[in-house]
Amino acid sequence: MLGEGILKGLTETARNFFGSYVDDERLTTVQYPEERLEQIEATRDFPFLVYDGEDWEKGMRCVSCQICEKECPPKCISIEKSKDKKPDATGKAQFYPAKFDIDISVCMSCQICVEVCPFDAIKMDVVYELSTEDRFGGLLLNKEQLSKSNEYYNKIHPTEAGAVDAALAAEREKARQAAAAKAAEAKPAATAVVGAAAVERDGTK
Amino acid sequence: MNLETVKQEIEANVPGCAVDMVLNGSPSAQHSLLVDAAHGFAVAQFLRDGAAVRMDYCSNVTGIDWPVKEISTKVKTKKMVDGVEKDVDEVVKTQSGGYLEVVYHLYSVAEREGPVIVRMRTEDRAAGVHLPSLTPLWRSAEYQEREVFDLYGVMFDGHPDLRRLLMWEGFEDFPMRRDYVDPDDYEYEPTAHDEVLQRTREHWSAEDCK
Amino acid sequence: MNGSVRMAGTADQIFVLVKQWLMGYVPGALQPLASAVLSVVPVLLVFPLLFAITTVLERKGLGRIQNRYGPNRAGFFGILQPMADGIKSLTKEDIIPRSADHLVHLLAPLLLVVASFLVYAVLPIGRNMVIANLNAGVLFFFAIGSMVELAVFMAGWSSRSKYSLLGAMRAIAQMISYEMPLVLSAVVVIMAAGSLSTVTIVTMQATYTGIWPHWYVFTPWGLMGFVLFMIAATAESNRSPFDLPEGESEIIAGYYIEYSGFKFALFFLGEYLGMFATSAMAITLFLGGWAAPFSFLTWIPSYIWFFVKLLALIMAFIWVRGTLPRLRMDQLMNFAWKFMLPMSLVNILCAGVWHFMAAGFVRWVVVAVLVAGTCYLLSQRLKRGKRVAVRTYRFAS
Amino acid sequence: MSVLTDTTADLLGSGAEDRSGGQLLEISMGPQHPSTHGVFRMDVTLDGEKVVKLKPVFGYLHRNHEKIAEKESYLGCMPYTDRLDYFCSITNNWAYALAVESLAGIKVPERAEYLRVITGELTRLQNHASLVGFLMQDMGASGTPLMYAFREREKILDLFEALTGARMMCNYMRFGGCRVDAPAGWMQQAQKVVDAFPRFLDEFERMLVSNEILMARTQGVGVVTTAQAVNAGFSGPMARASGVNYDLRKVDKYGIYERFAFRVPLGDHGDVYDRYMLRVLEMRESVEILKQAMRDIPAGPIMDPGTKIRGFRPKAGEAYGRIEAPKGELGFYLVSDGSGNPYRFRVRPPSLINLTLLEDMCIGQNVADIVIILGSVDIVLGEVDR
Repeated sequence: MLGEGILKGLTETARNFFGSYVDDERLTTVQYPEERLEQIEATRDFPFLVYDGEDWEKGMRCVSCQICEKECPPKCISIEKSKDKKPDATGKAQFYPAKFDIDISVCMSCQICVEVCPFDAIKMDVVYELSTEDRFGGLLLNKEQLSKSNEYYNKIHPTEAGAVDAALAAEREKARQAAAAKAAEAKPAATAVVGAAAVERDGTK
Repeated sequence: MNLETVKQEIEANVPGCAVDMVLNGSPSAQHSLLVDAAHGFAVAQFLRDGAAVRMDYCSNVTGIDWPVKEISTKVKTKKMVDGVEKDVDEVVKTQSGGYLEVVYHLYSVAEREGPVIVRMRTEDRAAGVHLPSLTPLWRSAEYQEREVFDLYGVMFDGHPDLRRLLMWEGFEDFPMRRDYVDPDDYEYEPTAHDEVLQRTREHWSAEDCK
Repeated sequence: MNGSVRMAGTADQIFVLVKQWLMGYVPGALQPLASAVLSVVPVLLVFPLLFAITTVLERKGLGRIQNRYGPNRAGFFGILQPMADGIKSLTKEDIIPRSADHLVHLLAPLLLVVASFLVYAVLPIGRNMVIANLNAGVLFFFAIGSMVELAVFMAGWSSRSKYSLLGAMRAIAQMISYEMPLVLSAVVVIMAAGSLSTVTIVTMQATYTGIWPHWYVFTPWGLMGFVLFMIAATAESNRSPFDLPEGESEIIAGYYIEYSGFKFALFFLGEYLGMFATSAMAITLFLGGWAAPFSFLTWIPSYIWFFVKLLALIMAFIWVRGTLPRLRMDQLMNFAWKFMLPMSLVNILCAGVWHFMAAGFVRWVVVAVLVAGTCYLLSQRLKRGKRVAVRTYRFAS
Repeated sequence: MSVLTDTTADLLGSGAEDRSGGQLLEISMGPQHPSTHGVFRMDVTLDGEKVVKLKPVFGYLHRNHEKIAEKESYLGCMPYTDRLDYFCSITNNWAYALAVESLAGIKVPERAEYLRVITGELTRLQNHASLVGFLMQDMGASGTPLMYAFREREKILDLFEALTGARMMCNYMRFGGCRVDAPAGWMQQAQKVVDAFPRFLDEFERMLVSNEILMARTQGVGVVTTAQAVNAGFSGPMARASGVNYDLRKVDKYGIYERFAFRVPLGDHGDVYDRYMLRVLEMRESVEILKQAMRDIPAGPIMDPGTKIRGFRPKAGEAYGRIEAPKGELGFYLVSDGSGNPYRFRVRPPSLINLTLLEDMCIGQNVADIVIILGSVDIVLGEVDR
């Protein structure tokens, strides 16, 4: 009979019309500024730099090795390596980035910088309300804007950050032991002091 | 089906054609057949219609640019130096490339065979860039050959509608060639660095870059 | 009891009484003019307001059909959305293509709105509530209604755009084709009522047997006539699934592609007014106009019944729009000439048979069989011509 | 009257004549047109509403992807493949990873293969669902089926986000495996989505499959015969709707597809209705594959330990890797000269090649049919223009 399929369709739309009032499965829209979706842990958008401790300049993990700059497919990272060395979070003298800019209008959130970073210094952020009125400067993030604490990293990606922290702690412990052994060989008296300092620094993290 | 048998079949059925095996050194071991341009169409026709092969499906058509490349190899030769035979390293310079290559990936839907990879090379990269078009045999080559013409500048003789596909009418260069030079129309990029920054500076005045 | 009846009667006639009371203050010489103004101005206010409400209803209804919210930001539940839209369309730039025929380009939306408003003159909105009780009311309605085609063609032609031209061509072909079944399906009612006056037609339906009303839709030919009339009305008002002249996925917006700003809003208004008018005509002809559906509900004022029925039909339009894909031009024409036209002619015959047979069960059966049989045969023919069928599929071994 | 005749001459433009000696109407559909699925243009010549000539114009989204890739490392090419067919980034990743693996002879661990199948088939589900919705949209169904499709797609995109971190630009696969393993609870979540999916398909079928208007609009429109389809290089659902029994999951058996029991539906008419129905049927088969894959997935590593992601330099040579992407045969042809970036990087775009017969399909049809024929081809301009 002509019109049978049309009637079937009409019942289906009617079912959806009423269903949208009672069934959450059918009405999936979220009223954005008031309601927000729960943060999915794996979410990524733009990179940020992790620092340990309180001071972002002192605790920055980045040692300016420039691997991410080289590997970044759209070349949105721009790093200038420092001339001098400064002690990092563990107290070891390291180079640091004199300039570290990421142009997030160019960045395509591919996460390759995170994958290639050997120092766990660059990670993916989850902020998404980034609109700005300044088309160029507003989307060009400098070192200070990019720096976020390790606590923040632990908050947004707990599982991943936990693993990173454990690995880093193990590595530092190893380094400390090696240093201690070395120190014990050279100057047995100084061991206690170095060890205490290391513990203190780890505690601030 | 073995590529060697395909080669023999072609040689038996298309008189006068020169078919070479091009071996592939990578683990994929997808070897290919290099066919001379003059007999390209006949070989392709045989590959499509020949009872033994029946490659009815032309999956992929690609161009590759091989500019002239000088390869310097050190060859150890024995030479008579002062009457004594000695091993001497000698640098031998050979030229390779200097042509455009078109690669066809053929499959057989009926026999579920493939791929048979057919390559054809142009004489050079300037004037002798003519190759026979296989579009009359496989319609699927129509847009892909247009694309190869557009990006590499290979002229396909016998193509029904050889126009640019992706670039606009009136565009002059062939962008996929290795020696293509980007036009000087860089826009200001905030994080311009290295070479990009250099070119941006050259293109724009200092105030624009500010 | 008597008091409540009088109360209900007063509520029913409240607008008529107010008008009479106001007219008492108007000097005799100005009486005709004042009467016209007092009748016309409410119509000019109420129906654009209904248009505003309908746009929200439509967007929210479509939204819910499509499992989303629809507009809910402007005002409480989005009821101020039409205001926002109105302000937006007023403040937008009014673009006239350089090569367009400026005068015709300007006149087209005006003509459309004027023509759409004119037809309300003969629509009885409630008991004794009609602007002009013409003897040939139905005829007037269809005659003025076809002015819409002129407006659409003016718009399409004057824009000097190819898409507009295609849209206008489609619109003309469609509207002329569907005007015939529209008028022919109304003829059965005129035959039954013996009058072309809309007021008489409604009054004849506003009687009851027991609690049941005498609406024409409750006869076999009336039901078929109603269905045909509604299909034709959908096509006349360019609503889905007959919205080919607009066809936003094919010819973008058809004849009003080159309109912007308030002229575009006028087209929108005209289109919706046309939809209301044809729906109101369907109500008048088949659904008893302002008459209550049951005799015990007559205490509810007549104009409320009219608007309830109108809203119900509008809802149906929205529902259909949310469900059906669009027809193609040739299919649309086929449907008009091969199904709608013969069906409405046969329907006239059936109505004739009905009048010549004695009232009773036999008459019902005979006419119902006639109508349903023709409908079935015609639809089979329509289907066979296209070889349309649900298919089954094989799987590769 | 002169005004009118002027306008006519101006509008009609071309010198070509129709049957009755009048002029033909030339019309440019696109690049900004609601139904060209992107910035695609067709120069159409019409005789009334009948199409007499149609020339597609490409390149509005051209960015020379292949040239960009020649300057990138093998790893750096991966995120760019997401942007080819931005509806199915995971299958694009897969095809590229497959080509690189074939080029360098890399083995993929078991669990990674299963993850690839699961994400790949989820991609197919969401692509086909939205395509069928778009087809209805092109037919003027005011977006209702499209919204239902998007409602389901949303759930699958949420899964992608939980797994890969991104909804559309997943950048999930690496040569030698996958980037990350499924987090805790992901499989259960995915299982729920897959189990609920047939309900959506039923709803779809009830609503549209027997709809008379839909059948009248699509049956017998845009017919392609089997021979034409093979010759024109059709692949994927387009080819199978014309009765070509060629599904790369069965033919090449790439990955681990031979382990799953699934059927390949075939069409007999090769018209728009068949293409539409084939996608609906393929979604049902994909659900079957997904159920089997989720049941059988083993534990284990997800990356081949021997593969170096950074500084990857395959031996000189070439490889062509192809997979059954939702839109058809997606192939990557890579030529390596032994350096860190591909010497030649070629994408075989199924969308573009499936458009080869667009003119043949459209000639003699109506303007309204162009839109649904184009819709049934399932193009994404990111891939067509590259």
